[in-house]
Amino acid sequence: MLSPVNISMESLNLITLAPMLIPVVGALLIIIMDLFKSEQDKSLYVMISLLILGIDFMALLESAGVFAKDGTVMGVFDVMMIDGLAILSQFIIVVASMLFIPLALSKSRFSEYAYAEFFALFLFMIAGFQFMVSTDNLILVFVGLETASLALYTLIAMHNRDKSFEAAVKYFTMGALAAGFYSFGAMVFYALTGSVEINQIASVLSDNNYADIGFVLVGVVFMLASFGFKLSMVPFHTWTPDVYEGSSSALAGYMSIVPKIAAFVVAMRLFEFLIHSGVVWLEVVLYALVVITMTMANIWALVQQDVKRMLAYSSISHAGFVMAAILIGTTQANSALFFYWILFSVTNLGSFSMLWISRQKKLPSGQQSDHSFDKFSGLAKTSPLAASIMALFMLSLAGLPPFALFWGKMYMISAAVTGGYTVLALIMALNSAIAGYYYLKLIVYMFMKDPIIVHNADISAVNATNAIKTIVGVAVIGTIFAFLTVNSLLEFVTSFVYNSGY
Amino acid sequence: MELFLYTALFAPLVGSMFAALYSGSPKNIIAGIIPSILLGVSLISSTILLVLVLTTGHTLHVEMMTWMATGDLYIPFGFVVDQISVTMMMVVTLVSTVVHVYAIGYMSHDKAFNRFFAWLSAFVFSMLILVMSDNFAGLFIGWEGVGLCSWGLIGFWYHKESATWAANEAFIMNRIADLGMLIGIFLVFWNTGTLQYDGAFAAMQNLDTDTLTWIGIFLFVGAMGKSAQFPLHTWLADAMEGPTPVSALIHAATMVTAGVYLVVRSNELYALIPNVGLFIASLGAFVAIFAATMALVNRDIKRVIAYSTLSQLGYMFAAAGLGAYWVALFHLMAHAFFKALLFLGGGNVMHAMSDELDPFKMGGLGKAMKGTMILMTLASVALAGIFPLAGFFSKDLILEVAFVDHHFIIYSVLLVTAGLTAFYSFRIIALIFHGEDRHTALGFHPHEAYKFMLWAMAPLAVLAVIAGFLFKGTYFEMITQLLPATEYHVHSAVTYWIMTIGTQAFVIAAIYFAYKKYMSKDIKVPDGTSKMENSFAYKLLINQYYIPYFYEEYLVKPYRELSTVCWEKVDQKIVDASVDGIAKVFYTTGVKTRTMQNGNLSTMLKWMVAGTVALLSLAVVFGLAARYSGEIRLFLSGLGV
Amino acid sequence: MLDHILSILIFFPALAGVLGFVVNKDSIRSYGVAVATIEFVLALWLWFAFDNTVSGMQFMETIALIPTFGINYIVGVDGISMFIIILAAFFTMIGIASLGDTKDIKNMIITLLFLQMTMVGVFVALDAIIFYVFWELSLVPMLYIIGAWGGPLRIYASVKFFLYTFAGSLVMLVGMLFMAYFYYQATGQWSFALLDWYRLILPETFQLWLFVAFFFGFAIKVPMFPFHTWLPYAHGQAPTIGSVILAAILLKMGTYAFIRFSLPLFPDASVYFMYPIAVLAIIMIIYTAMVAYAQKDVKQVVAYSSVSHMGVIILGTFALNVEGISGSIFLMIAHGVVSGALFLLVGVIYDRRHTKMMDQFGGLAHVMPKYATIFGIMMMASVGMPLTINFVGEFLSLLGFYQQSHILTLLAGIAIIVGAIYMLAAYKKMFFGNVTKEENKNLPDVNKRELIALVPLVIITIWLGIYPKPVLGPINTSVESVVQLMHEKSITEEAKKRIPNLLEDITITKTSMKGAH
Amino acid sequence: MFEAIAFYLFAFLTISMFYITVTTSQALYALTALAAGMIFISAFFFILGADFLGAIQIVVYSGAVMALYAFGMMFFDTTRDVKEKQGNNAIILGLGTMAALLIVAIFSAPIISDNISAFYPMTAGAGNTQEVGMVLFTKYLVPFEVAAVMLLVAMIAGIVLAGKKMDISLTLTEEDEIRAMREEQEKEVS
Amino acid sequence: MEIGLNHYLVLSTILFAIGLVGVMRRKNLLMLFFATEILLNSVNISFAAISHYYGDLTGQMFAFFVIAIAASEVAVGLGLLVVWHKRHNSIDLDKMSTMRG
Repeated sequence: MLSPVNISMESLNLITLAPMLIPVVGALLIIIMDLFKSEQDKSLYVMISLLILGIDFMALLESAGVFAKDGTVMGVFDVMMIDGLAILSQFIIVVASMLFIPLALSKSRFSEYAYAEFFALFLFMIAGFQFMVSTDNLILVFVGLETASLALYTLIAMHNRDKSFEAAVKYFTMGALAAGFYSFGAMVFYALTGSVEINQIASVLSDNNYADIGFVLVGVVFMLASFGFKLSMVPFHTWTPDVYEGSSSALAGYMSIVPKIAAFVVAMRLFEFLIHSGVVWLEVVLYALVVITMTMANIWALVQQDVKRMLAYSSISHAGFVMAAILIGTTQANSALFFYWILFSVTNLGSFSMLWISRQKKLPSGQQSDHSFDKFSGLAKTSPLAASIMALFMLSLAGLPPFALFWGKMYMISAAVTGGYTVLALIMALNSAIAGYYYLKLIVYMFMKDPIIVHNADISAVNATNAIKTIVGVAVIGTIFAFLTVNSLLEFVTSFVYNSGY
Repeated sequence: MELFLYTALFAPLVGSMFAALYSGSPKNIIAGIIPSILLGVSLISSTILLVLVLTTGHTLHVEMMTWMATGDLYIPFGFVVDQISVTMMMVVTLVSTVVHVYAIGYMSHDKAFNRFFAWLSAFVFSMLILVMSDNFAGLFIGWEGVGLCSWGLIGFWYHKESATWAANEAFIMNRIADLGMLIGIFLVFWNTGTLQYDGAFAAMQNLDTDTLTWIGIFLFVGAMGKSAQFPLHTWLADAMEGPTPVSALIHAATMVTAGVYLVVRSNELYALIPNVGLFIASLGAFVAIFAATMALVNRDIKRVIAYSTLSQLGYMFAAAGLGAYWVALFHLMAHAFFKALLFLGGGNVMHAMSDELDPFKMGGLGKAMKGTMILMTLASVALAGIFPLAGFFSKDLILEVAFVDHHFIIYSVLLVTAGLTAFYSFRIIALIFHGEDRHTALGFHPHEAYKFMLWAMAPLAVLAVIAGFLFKGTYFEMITQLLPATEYHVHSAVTYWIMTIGTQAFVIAAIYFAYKKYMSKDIKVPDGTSKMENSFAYKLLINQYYIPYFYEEYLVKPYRELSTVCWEKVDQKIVDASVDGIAKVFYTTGVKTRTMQNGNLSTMLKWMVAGTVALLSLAVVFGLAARYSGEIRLFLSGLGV
Repeated sequence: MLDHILSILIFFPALAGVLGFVVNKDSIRSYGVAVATIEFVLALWLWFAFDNTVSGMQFMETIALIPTFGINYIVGVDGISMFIIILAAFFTMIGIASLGDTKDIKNMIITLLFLQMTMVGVFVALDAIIFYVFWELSLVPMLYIIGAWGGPLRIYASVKFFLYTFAGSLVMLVGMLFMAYFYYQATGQWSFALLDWYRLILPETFQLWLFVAFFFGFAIKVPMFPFHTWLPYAHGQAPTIGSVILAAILLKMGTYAFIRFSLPLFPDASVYFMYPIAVLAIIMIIYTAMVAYAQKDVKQVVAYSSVSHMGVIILGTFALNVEGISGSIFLMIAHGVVSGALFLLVGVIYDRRHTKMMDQFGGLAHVMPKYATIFGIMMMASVGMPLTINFVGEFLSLLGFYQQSHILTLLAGIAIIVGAIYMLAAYKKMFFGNVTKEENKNLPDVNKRELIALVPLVIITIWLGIYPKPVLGPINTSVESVVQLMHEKSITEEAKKRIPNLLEDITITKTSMKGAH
Repeated sequence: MFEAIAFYLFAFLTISMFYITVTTSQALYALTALAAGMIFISAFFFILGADFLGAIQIVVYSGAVMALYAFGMMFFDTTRDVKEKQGNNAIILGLGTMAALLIVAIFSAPIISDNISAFYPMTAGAGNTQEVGMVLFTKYLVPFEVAAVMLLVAMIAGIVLAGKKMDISLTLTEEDEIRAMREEQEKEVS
Repeated sequence: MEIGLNHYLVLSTILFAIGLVGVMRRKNLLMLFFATEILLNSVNISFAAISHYYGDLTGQMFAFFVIAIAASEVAVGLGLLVVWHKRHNSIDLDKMSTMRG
């Protein structure tokens, strides 16, 4: 017979659940509000979401405090795990969400923002990501991942035009396949170790001395494939440009940051111990994946005619760049990952916001797509400020000092150098040079060409509101003055990563 | 005394700058007169210095300021007035003054009168720097400075293609030699630690012969360029494109002798390396006869005189190479006087003939231009070396030197050259001033030059006559305080007399022959039909041994073509194309492989599965290899791997 | 104020540039000139306050930036960098002053002011990352200047310029990070401070690799053969002001960096690579001179001549002795002045005729005598006429390298021949002969505005050619300390032999020389 | 023995059902085969003693999911013959078999299970459902709740996407038209 | 003949491969979704088997959640298909390639 279970509330450590529960509650609140009075203005929901995320942020600060005091905390039957990685990534998730959600306050009206459900799903998605990163249980990872993904597919589709449906369907289908891969991978690990907790998996595997290396590798392959999909590693990346193009710029920008950091954290938890245990195969394969992803994505970005697609490929390349951190696996590299991603968020927030600001509902004649390069031709003449800001973000993405992303690049390459991956460091550096070309292409269009397309209105203002401008302003300041924050950021990130044992 | 030194040195500079102020404005006679006066001042100062050096034997050494100082290198602007430099200063200032005054008349109709004087005075300044500097670097300043001024003056009539071409040729050829000079200077510095003459020569006594030989060779290469020695001689004849006063001053009296000056100045070095000296002497002798032969047939007065200059420079080098530095310097001085005179006379003729230079088109000019005729004849006699004019004392001395030192080949070459010299000199004198009047038929109306121009030439004429017997003794006494005082005396008096009289007879015979041949009534303007003109020897000589042709065909053209190849083929097609190629590879890869993203969901899914399968196969290979590692190792060992 | 003069020098123009957005378009030129003049005066003040006898860094400032990772804002100036800073300020000033009717002049001037910030920054930075920041940042204004105001191929040229240099410097960045890592390994602390790195003695193999990494960044910037092909495009397409700044200052970053980084950090590698680099330098000198001779566009002639002269600078740098390095630094300044002036001169004729093809000219000396004169002076300076600024540098560079290799110096010396060939040929084509083209018959001579820019350059060219001491003195003092440092740091026999030990020398020749000063 | 027979029988059945699902061109067949395959899978669950799971499988899959699909089929009108343009089948089959073979090559080896310990062991005597409930509501309480959220998300998503409101796309409508539309609506309301 | 864990694993693999084939082969989105169900189901067999052989309940838990996930995916997937079908009257994925490159 089963013995009754006695559980004390203290041992549950419910605080570990707080940050995730807040957005869930918030989402429910929004749904309930919608029940009472529907068709309310989007600004209401944006503000409520912001407030909820603010509370979430406070809760995160709380758990950060706990972590700083006690180190890694397990909670709720050891399913929840609050360590440095979880906190850092949640910070990124929540702050990025806070910065992206005001983009909903666009001048033009778009379908998705007419739904209260949009904001609810948005918050659910955040909760899903938060669950995903703050556990080492593969089941919860899976469930969190799917919660977030399903919400995300819907958010994409809610943009409500053909391209966004197409994007959502593509994303969804491939996501389903990736989910299959994930479960298969998890099954293999479970078969090997009898556990679905990464800690346990690691310890059992090392007790076995990796005797069943073949099994391990099959599991790794499926995990790689599934996270490769999430992180858009070549050749699992094919959804990225289409989905970015299909969804609204605001959401595309969001997608380039938040889902990936969540996936990075899981990938880090999962692959790091394997690399450290000397699974040479993984090292080699990751090396190849990283290099191929960086390089090929850059090469494809070269030939794009649409800025958003170009940025999509560029984000693939950046992801490959950051994936190198997992390959290198030192504390510096893992810190560099977060460090890089924070700075990347700031810059990408800016560049996608700029695209969002210039989003027209009806394309003028001659313009092939929402954000074709032609559209920005001669922008410096019509609205120099917008052009300068856009150029700033492009330069930052290209890794030009002293703008934000340079510091991330530098630290990451340094991590590669320190970790003994000299050739990788060189490849990373040269890839930045290739990338320079397509970022420059936009600058060339804006500053060095004459306008090609006749716009009815100033394209830098068609969709601009003060809220969006504020966000852009934040991104601009963040990008330019990043060097002032680099030190504290670095200290903060490193201490969190180091104290989590990575 | 330093005041005189600085006055002598800087007066021409002031004059140059004064004239330069007017260079933008139309002709102003002041721009000619002031520089001439200032040069006179310089001449007087030089004379005072000469007197000082002569009477007291003291030399003057001043250091004006630091030029370059870094590391172990220390180069000041230092000037020295010793026996050698004061001689040169005298020659330079004297001839310059004369030429300046002469040029006021000669250039009076030229639009760019003012500019001319700016350049001319600048040249004098550079030349003075060259001869007065107390170190190699300062010498090099002057060396390049005179090159620059020579460029500006040869190309003075820059609208003429030939003039600018000649200017560039002169500059570039000199540059080739300057490289040698520069290397020589580097060698001196790194081996002796200094570039000051005194310090460097003192240190050279302790160096090994090989090093010294290299130094000697490289410095001499520099001298070869400036003094237009074979094979860098072609520029000198082409340089005659410049105004005649320029030819007189630069390409006869002063600049071209800078090479001789360098060798004389470095006598302590060359004394240590007699082999190089011998080479210099041989080259000098060769150039002497080589140039003289070309002068025999040339149909351009100025070019004939230019070749004669070249030939005389050969004499000087022969003397210097044989260690008779004072003799070389003496000939340099004497030569300056009569050659400048000759040139200026040539200038008068040119003026009279409206810039016509072919002596065959002249004839009988003596009637109209008595003064010029007398002066030029005097100069030619001096050049031919007839007693008691200057040429006799200086040139015959060189023959003696060669004889006494038992270099009989050199001696005979020089002797033959002496005959040739006389011949070609009087060939042109005869053609120009004597014989039938051929010019009237061609529409020329010659007239004598301005009086003051003739008077300006007078001092040179006087010196050409007296410089030899009057100064030789004094000069010897003075200069040998610094240079090796080698007396060259033929052992027996009989031999001496036989030699002297023999030479004189030979020369006079040559003159007679020239007169006889070129005063005849049958002289016509050659039209390329006569038998002589078709002979091989004539063609060889008139084409300057085909050397300019060779340079043009085998150096200039290939360089030009190679340059074009370098640019169009190498730079654009290889270097740049490979850079662009790298970029293009990336771009085309992008264009070709972007079809992977064909927008079809099925393809995307296939890519995902394909990626997984690829990874799987890698995993399986690795996994199986790990599982059966023992067996594999066994198998491989069985294979003997 | 003197304590912060370097920061002021760096950021004053940038701040002024930002404020410049407010200034009315019609008065922006005056504003620009005023700002640049103030900056120039500040730079002169720096010179005035500079202590010539001190060989180390002066006016150092340190502000912690990223202490955890060893990156700090450290700036300082010594004899090597000071004059280039002054030159940068000077050229910005006369560049802005000589700007004619340019479209979007406001953008141009603001861009120039930003460019000035980066230029000054590069030369005063004493922290590798700060150096890198300014180094890279300098690309952006230049990109804009070429790309927005350039000729028909401007976009190609500007992008090529940007990407080429960018690629090179990223390799250099990897090298820097490596260097910092070695420092970390040796001391347990991260540091990118150059003065810290100077103290680090690296094993030879590491030196070789790092040298190569740095080399890519520097060599492309210089630009050394075979990385030079961006330069003709950049110059060919850039507006006059762009070419002037590019040639006068930006190229010097590469050679300066060699002296600041490569030599003192990797003395053994410098010795090891001395011959290969010298060979490259010689190819640069002769080959590009030949290419210059084949050009039809006068600006390209000047552009290639720049490459050729940079070859001499490189050669002097790798002489690894005081004479050569001092010479190469002096030649940097000299080449800056002369090539800057030549580009300005080309701009003068381009403004009038809107062509740079030499066959379109001919006989210009008749119609524009002043122009011809100034051009002639600058040409002769470029050719290396003694008593002009270039000669001093060239002479010292070649002299220095002669100690290392006779035959290579002989080959390099061909520079003075081939240099004369292309320059004289170009001059002849443009200025000599008769005026054949109708359009050229009534060209106005240089006007006052242009003279304001050109005459000071002529004066500098001759003044420093005759009396280089005020510049050469401080350079020499600083270079001596660099050479001594290299000698002491070197570990291989070969390097000890090649790099002179100045302390030893003092007893033998130095005293006598010093006495003569 | 019985177990082996059952295994092979159901394995054959499942494989053939799923094979039909992916190959047939009749959507109805495919659906039916899928449902059958699912039921056969639940048989494995029962064999393996996971009764609760088997029940869930039948209820959720063969019940709910299949009903949804059936509904979808009707909606999309895909009951009749579905024409699919087939590309290169060789690649597809190749990749499929490759994947299978590769994994099988590894999976055919026994797993070393020395160090494996059951963290949530089955308790003798307790029914499967009981055991599952015990673990589910202690250890897997959080995932369970998250799954609930997930289902809520799915529900909202389904409602939103299939809802009528999606028929009018604000994204594609010009601002002026939207304004006009809104005014009209307000008029209707009032 | 003992049926071991490996048997189940191999069976699961084969089913998974069939699912993969279906995913790659199907052009009709609805039927493509069928194939994704096969993928998830095949894994469930293994989970149950492992759970059985190790005497550990985690596998069943995992399978349970997989079923939940599969169910939610169906809901969202069908929702997406519905909107698409409304506009295009087709659920053929070949018609869905407006974005490419």
